[in-house]
Amino acid sequence: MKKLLTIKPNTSLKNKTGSWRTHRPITNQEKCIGCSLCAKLCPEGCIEMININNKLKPQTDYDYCKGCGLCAHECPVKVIDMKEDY
Amino acid sequence: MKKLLTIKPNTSLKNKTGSWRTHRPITNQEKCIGCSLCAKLCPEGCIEMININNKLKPQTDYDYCKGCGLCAHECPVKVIDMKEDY
Amino acid sequence: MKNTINKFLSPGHNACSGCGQLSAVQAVMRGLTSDTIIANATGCLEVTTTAYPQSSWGLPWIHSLFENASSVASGIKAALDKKGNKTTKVLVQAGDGGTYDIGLGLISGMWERGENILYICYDTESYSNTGIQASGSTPYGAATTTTPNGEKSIGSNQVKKDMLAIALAHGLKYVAQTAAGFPDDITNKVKKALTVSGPAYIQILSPCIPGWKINYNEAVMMGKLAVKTGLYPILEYINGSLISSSINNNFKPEPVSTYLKGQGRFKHLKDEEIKYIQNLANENIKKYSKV
Amino acid sequence: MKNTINKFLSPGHNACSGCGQLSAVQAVMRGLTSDTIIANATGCLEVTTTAYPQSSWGLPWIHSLFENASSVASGIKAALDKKGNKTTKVLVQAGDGGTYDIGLGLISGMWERGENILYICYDTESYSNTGIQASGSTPYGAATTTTPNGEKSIGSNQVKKDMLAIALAHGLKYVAQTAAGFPDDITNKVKKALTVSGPAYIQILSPCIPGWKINYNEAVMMGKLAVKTGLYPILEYINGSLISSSINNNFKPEPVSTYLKGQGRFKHLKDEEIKYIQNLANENIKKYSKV
Amino acid sequence: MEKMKIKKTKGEHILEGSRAIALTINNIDPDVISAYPITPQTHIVEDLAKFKAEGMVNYEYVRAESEFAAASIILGACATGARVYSATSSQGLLLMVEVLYNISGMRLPIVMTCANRSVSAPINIWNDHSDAMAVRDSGWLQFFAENHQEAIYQHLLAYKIAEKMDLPALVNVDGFILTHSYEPVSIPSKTNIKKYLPAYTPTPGTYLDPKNPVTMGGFSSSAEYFETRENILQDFNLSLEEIKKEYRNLKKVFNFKDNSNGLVEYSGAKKPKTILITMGSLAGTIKETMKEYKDVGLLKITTFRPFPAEEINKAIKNCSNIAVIEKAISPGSGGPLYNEVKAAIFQTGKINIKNYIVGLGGKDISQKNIQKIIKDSCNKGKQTTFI
Amino acid sequence: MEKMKIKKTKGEHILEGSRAIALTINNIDPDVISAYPITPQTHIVEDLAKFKAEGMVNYEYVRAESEFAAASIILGACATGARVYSATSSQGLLLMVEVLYNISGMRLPIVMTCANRSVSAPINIWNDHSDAMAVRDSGWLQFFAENHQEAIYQHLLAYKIAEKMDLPALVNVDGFILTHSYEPVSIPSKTNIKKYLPAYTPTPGTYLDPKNPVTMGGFSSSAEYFETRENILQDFNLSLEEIKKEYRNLKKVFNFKDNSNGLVEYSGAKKPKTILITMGSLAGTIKETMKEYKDVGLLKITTFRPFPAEEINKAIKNCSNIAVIEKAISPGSGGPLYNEVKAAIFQTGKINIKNYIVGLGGKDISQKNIQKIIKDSCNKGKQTTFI
Amino acid sequence: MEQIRIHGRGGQGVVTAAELIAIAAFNEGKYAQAFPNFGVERTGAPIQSYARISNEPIITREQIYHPTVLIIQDATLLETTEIIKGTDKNTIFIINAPENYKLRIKLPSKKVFFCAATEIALEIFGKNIVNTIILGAFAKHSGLVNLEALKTAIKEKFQDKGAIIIEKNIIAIEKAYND
Amino acid sequence: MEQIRIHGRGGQGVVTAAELIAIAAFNEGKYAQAFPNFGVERTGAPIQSYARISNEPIITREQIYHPTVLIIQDATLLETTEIIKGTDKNTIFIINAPENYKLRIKLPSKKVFFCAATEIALEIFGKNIVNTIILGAFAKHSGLVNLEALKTAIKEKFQDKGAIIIEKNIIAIEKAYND
Ligand SMILES: Cc1ncc(C[n+]2csc(CCOP(=O)(O)OP(=O)(O)O)c2C)c(N)n1
Ligand SMILES: Cc1ncc(C[n+]2csc(CCOP(=O)(O)OP(=O)(O)O)c2C)c(N)n1
Ligand code: SF4
Ligand code: SF4
Ligand code: SF4
Ligand code: SF4
Ligand code: SF4
Ligand code: SF4
Ligand SMILES: [Mg+2]
Ligand SMILES: [Mg+2]
Repeated sequence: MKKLLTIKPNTSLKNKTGSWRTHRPITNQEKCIGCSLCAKLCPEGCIEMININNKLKPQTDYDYCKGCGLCAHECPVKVIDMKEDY
Repeated sequence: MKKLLTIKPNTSLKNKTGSWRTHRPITNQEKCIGCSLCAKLCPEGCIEMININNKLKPQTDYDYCKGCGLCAHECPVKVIDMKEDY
Repeated sequence: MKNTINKFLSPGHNACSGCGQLSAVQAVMRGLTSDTIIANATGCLEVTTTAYPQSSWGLPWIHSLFENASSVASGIKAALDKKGNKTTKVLVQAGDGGTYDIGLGLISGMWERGENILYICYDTESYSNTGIQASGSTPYGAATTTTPNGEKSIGSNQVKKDMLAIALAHGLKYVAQTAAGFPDDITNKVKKALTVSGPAYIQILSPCIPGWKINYNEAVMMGKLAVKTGLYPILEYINGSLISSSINNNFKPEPVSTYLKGQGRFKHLKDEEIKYIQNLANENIKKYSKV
Repeated sequence: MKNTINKFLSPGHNACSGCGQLSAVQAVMRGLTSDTIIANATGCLEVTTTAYPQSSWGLPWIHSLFENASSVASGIKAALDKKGNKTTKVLVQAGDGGTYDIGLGLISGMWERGENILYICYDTESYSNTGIQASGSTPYGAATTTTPNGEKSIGSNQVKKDMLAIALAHGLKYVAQTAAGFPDDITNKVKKALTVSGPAYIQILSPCIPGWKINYNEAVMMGKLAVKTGLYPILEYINGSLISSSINNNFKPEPVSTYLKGQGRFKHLKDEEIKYIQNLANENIKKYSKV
Repeated sequence: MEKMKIKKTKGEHILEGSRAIALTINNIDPDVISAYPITPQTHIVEDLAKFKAEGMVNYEYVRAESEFAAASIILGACATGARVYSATSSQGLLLMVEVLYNISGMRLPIVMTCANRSVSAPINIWNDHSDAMAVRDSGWLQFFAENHQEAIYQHLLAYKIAEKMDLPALVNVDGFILTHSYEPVSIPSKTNIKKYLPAYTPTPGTYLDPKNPVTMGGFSSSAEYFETRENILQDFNLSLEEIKKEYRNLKKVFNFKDNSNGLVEYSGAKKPKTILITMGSLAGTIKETMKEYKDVGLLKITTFRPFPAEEINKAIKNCSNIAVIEKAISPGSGGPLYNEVKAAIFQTGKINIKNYIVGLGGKDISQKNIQKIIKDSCNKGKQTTFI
Repeated sequence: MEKMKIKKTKGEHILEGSRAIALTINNIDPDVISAYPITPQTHIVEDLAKFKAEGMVNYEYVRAESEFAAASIILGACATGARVYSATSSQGLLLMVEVLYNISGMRLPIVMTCANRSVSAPINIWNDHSDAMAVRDSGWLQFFAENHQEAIYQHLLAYKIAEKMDLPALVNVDGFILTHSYEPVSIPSKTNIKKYLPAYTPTPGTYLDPKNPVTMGGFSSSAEYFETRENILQDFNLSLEEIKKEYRNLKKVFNFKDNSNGLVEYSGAKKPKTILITMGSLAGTIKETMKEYKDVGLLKITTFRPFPAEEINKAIKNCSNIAVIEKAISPGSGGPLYNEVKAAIFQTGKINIKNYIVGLGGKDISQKNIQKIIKDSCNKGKQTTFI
Repeated sequence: MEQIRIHGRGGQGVVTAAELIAIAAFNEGKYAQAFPNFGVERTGAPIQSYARISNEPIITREQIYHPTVLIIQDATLLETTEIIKGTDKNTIFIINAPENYKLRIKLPSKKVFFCAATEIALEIFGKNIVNTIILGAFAKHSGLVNLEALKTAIKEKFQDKGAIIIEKNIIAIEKAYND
Repeated sequence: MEQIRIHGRGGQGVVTAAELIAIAAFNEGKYAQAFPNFGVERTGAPIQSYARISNEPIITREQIYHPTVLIIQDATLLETTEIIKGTDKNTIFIINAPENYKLRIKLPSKKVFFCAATEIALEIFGKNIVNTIILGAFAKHSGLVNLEALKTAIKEKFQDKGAIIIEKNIIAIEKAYND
């Protein structure tokens, strides 16, 4: 009988693309103004804005972050640093 | 070896579509003003304007004329008559 | 004019008696020279003119499929280019089905390549060859075999696709619309289009006897009426600008009802729909007036 | 905003690090509700998000072929209609190749049917998935693997096809253009398009790392620059009228050279060609200024 | 009374084949229909459009701008859990090819009618089996009908097997010969059809549904692909038994009898010296011709995919000559049916088996032609003959 | 010196397969090239575009917006008397199907490369022969190459036979395995190719030419159509001899030797107990594996269309087991090559012939797999095995 | 088995005529079959159609090579012997032509019946649509279907065309039958 | 026959590395073969490629299951044993990592060579492009191709990329070879 051909939703979460990374974005939470831009632009969708002390701050999920540096490049206040990571 | 698949030009002249006709256009050459419209419109392209006494007059090739009556309908001076013909 | 019997399209073809399309083709042929190659899509024109082993054509002519005449023409053009042949013209002929619908993607590709090819669409407003099914060109309200009128149907409920606008969107240098019944206009437009360098498009309304449910002698009359009502104005665009239009100073529109009531395909229409169609004509008149 | 990690498109996909297309897709997803079905064409997006048995999608999602996503969407819509389902939205996602080229005929058919389907084209300006060959969207002068620069070639010698004009020629009620790097604009346009009844089209410039030969962190910058030079203005048409444009009162164009010189695909261009491209931008600025 | 009795046995209506099919499709109650016109399929889809215009039916009828679109539309609808239908022919089928392979690979139970016609070039609109043969490797079940009544039952069977096995099915009816002819026929009622073929209810999680958001058509690795293909081949093999079973069931529900088991139908001599093998409407002409022969039998292949190898082996066991009469060729290989039959009965060893290519492009096949074939089939000599 | 000698025998360059093909195509001097990109054909057409961009070649390179268009473009160009070329794969080949049938029916001598790949669904980009098999009835000659060098020679042969017989030809090269691999190869020079394959000069009156205005692709009656099809089948049969002849000729002109006669190539045991039959690059892996076996032979089918039935019969005459190892299936029928071989050797009668389906969707075929097949092929039992 | 072959021109309802015969015969309780032989020609070009009537199921599909009845809807077609191929001394000929029509070719049988269908058609429909009319003559001279069955067939077949058309056709067919 | 398997990530030139080995070997008069094992993954995802070198014609096409040499372009890949499948005590390992790199898995052979290719790459190219560099180490430790042949191969293969790129690569490869 037919092999199941459909794929369950969101199963790519198993694919930890963090291993692709050669550089790691490090966010200076202090200086971050919480604009969310990094979170909105990240191609991986792996930055979540979370509430820290009543302020929205980005939290990067390194399991998936490929280290492209887009967030760092676009951060309006340049508070994300790309560090070598391999 | 390959059978010839191309067709020689203008060979449909063998197909005498005049036999399809149930009505025959009869042109009153006298009253015709030689405007050529009938010749230009005929879907068969079977009306030729020929020189009769230095005037252009339509000549219908009944070998092909299907008797549609378009020429008669469009003649600006209504000098083509459709006669029963079968 | 001695050459009304056109050696580029001989009599003896099998089109319906009184066919508007064939009437238009005759006029197109008068605009060509013998240094022309034609690629023709499947459809009435192809089927009725090439019953093996007889052909009505006096020009080099090829039919491949329903949808690919434009690409075939591109290939012809490339072969001519390779030979260094700069004179031979390449012409595509297709029906509205081959143009608006199944062939559109390939036409867009051809236009994109910018090749010097003249495309002529004989617009019978349906798939005439296969028995009058609706095409993208079928006007609102027309009954066809796939959009029959009935309890729950007024005929086609889609409006006619705007092929001219699509052609213009492709940046074509020459785009024109005309109708069977205007033989000299057709011939002249063909001649003019052939002088343009780059792709050109001419669309010719071609009344179809069984398709429109009209009498054998009415194709030309209907072509003219379509123009006179404003439903199918004669138009000519050069480099994207409308340079001539039948909707000009002297234009006095006939009501669309004259046109609709003369055709079997529209005879089921009620006043409401006729009004809607009159509106379409009115919009055309606004849009295409060239005063 | 808690929901930046979007459950409609999970991480773990295989797109290039820094992919502009995927950045844009994230913004699109934020414009949707869970009551949406997606038909996706073959291309980078499909290939990188659905490596069996893993999928990044959290919405019902189907891929059939490269060219037919629009028709598949029509089928989905028809099935929903039959069920009396009036809420579920249908979305098509395709690349520029699937849109401008191989899929165009089927898109036209979908638009003609007037179905309530939102079509989103992620415009990478080439066939990214197969290794950066030229598409109908590839801009003049861009080097691709099928339009390489060389002794006898400046890269692509065709200008970009005007898909927006083609969409407008089909009478679409909502037509818009935007770019990766404008996430809120993308999200808002998607939301707006979904309120329109009838077909809608949004085209999003999606800088591609290997395609444009840019650094991993430059996709968004390039998207913004494309807008700032006027080469790719942000545009929005409702019922055929341009209702908003990035070329507005405050628009101060950057020279195209800034944009071109930052990309490997343009780096061979000489002043003459850059001038020509500057001209294209200038024409856009004229055409799309909304003051 | 007498009159009514006769009518009963020979069908309740006299209809054009296309109309008979259209009425049956309507009674099968599909959700979505999409098609593109092509001779000789046109009458079927025109009828379906007409029923719709008259407001007496429930299906959505989607106008397509090409066969490629039509096939894709029903693909999308079926993937959304709908029962769907389309019909095509010849060039239309060829244009659909990429979608057809896709549909079978996606295991969508789509049913389509093919009004069989030759394929271009040269262009020709009449009947042969070139179109169906062109998609013999596409992963669609294929049935061939001899007459209107069989065509109707095959459509029911096609839906039944398709939905049971998650495989698409093509019902082949000879263009013009069946689609444009009038003959007596019974149209199964909606109520009876419901008994045989209940509403289509795909398993949740196998179709597009916002409440159960799965991914369909994902990218597959080598290992996955390999498995998927093995799986489809297996399911085709399993469907052989299913077809027989469901054909028996069909006979029960619709209360009819014939010699067919759904896969093949044998008629003629009990101990035939020669067996003719063919598909489709030609079987009728052959049966008429055979009436004059004592030692000739006809094996009509009604299911071409899956290919009923075992049934063929059984049927030909004791005969000395086989004549495969078919309406298609594979240039550079010969008659496709001929080769498939030979492959199927390979283990039988030496038997005199010959191939007759007939009716290409609609060339009429007369009873005289059949007589000639019967006569020739006993001779050795040329393997393939065009008649 | 020593070094140069080795190089000579093993080819003058080490190249990617795609590059080798592209260089050869350029030397064949086509007039018009049109193609649409698809993995794994891309490198071939990218190379051809690159040569063009560098201004060192004479052909017109026409960018197409789909494979349907690409095939139609070369159709139009060929009908205008041009020598043409295209390349495609998988979905691209399927999308072209309607045009492919049209081209062969029009008897246009078009040559195309197919970088063989699986077909969707599910989508998968790697090698198998599903695409080529999908067009086995389309009226195209089909060659299958084992390695770069053979691919190159087959392209020359393909043009030669195509132009001689007015038939189109598909040269199959395994995607990735050949198209993306590097190995030593000799590229025939333009001058040498001219000797073997002079400029293409179709007969006046058979192509589009304003000086000789013929009609091509006209509508055909049943009788005409029938004749045309018979004619094409005959010409395919005739091309069997032509291929052998022109392959001999090819060896002469390009001064090489191999075991192939253009149709098939036998290698291995003189008196084999078991013969393996396969097509394409897999032959290499089999040959390597076979080195350890004394009683096994390999029959490599290099020409699949026309199908070399006679050659196969000759080759298998005295063996007891045959294993057909192939990279495609026809759902509901089995391995297409398997069935065609069985049909071809039907008269041989009982022989143990088994079918091994391998490598679908690019699944690697290891020498271990081949050993397993060799071992299994002597056993009775399951006819078809997926490995 | 009775075999009827009809010759006429595209647009004259040649195919419909065969279908009407089959429907009528079926309505009388017989087995029947009708099928066309289309060309690609349009309105006006010669075409033919076939009908069979039998008390046994009809299974053959071959074209009709030896017609019991040959119907000629358009006498201008009777110019070559091609058209009467397969006829013999028993064949019934029904020809649309006035009684005094001069045949240009020799027919093999004596059973030749003329019906001035065009005249009737022009009178009743104002158009040269002769297919139903000539069936009146067919019913009368062949006896293969009766007039009532034909009329029912017309009602069935022309249902969509409306009452007026049906009525006119019935008047016409009766006229031909009673002529 | 020598069999080389290369592991790395998309964008690191894994395929090119195998090709360069084959070209170099060929230029030394040997038979050679190279081929990729692509996935659909993009830049960054793990991929592998293969090369074979022999004095006899190479006809097999199977993937490399038992490599003579295993090249690891990215040490982060050395996390699972999947990657060292088929290696044994004779396998030569060439790993891009600094000399003092701590392996997380056990290798079956003693012939393990490290090459700080990333360091060299960042120094010379300013980017982490290690494929050519690590070939220097490959040439040195395996002895399967000589340095000159590799350099010629780079010149051939990178012809289109211009003199500067070629030069940098040659400098880099020499550095790795002489390290
Ligand atoms: C792929 C394909 N689909 C369908 C057909 C059937 N077909 C042939 S011509 C035609 C319609 C032609 O319509 P149009 O292009 O408007 O030309 P017309 O006959 O009206 O002049 C159709 C549907 C075909 N030949 N090929
Ligand atoms: C019929 C067919 N032809 C070619 C291909 C190969 N192919 C797959 S995706 C693609 C290009 C996709 O380009 P685009 O639509 O721009 O999407 P992108 O990958 O750039 O996002 C191509 C050529 C295919 N899958 N099917
Ligand atoms: S580096 Fe790239 S992937 Fe990582 S969080 Fe930033 S944008 Fe996302
Ligand atoms: S873009 Fe910069 S400022 Fe904005 S949220 Fe991210 S880190 Fe903070
Ligand atoms: S009646 Fe028709 S066919 Fe005859 S000449 Fe007049 S227009 Fe032409
Ligand atoms: S249209 Fe009338 S007036 Fe004009 S040429 Fe013809 S017959 Fe004479
Ligand atoms: S059907 Fe219409 S278009 Fe076709 S030949 Fe007849 S009148 Fe002309
Ligand atoms: S190739 Fe381009 S579009 Fe595709 S995943 Fe990479 S960056 Fe994105
Ligand atoms: Mg039309
Ligand atoms: Mg793209």
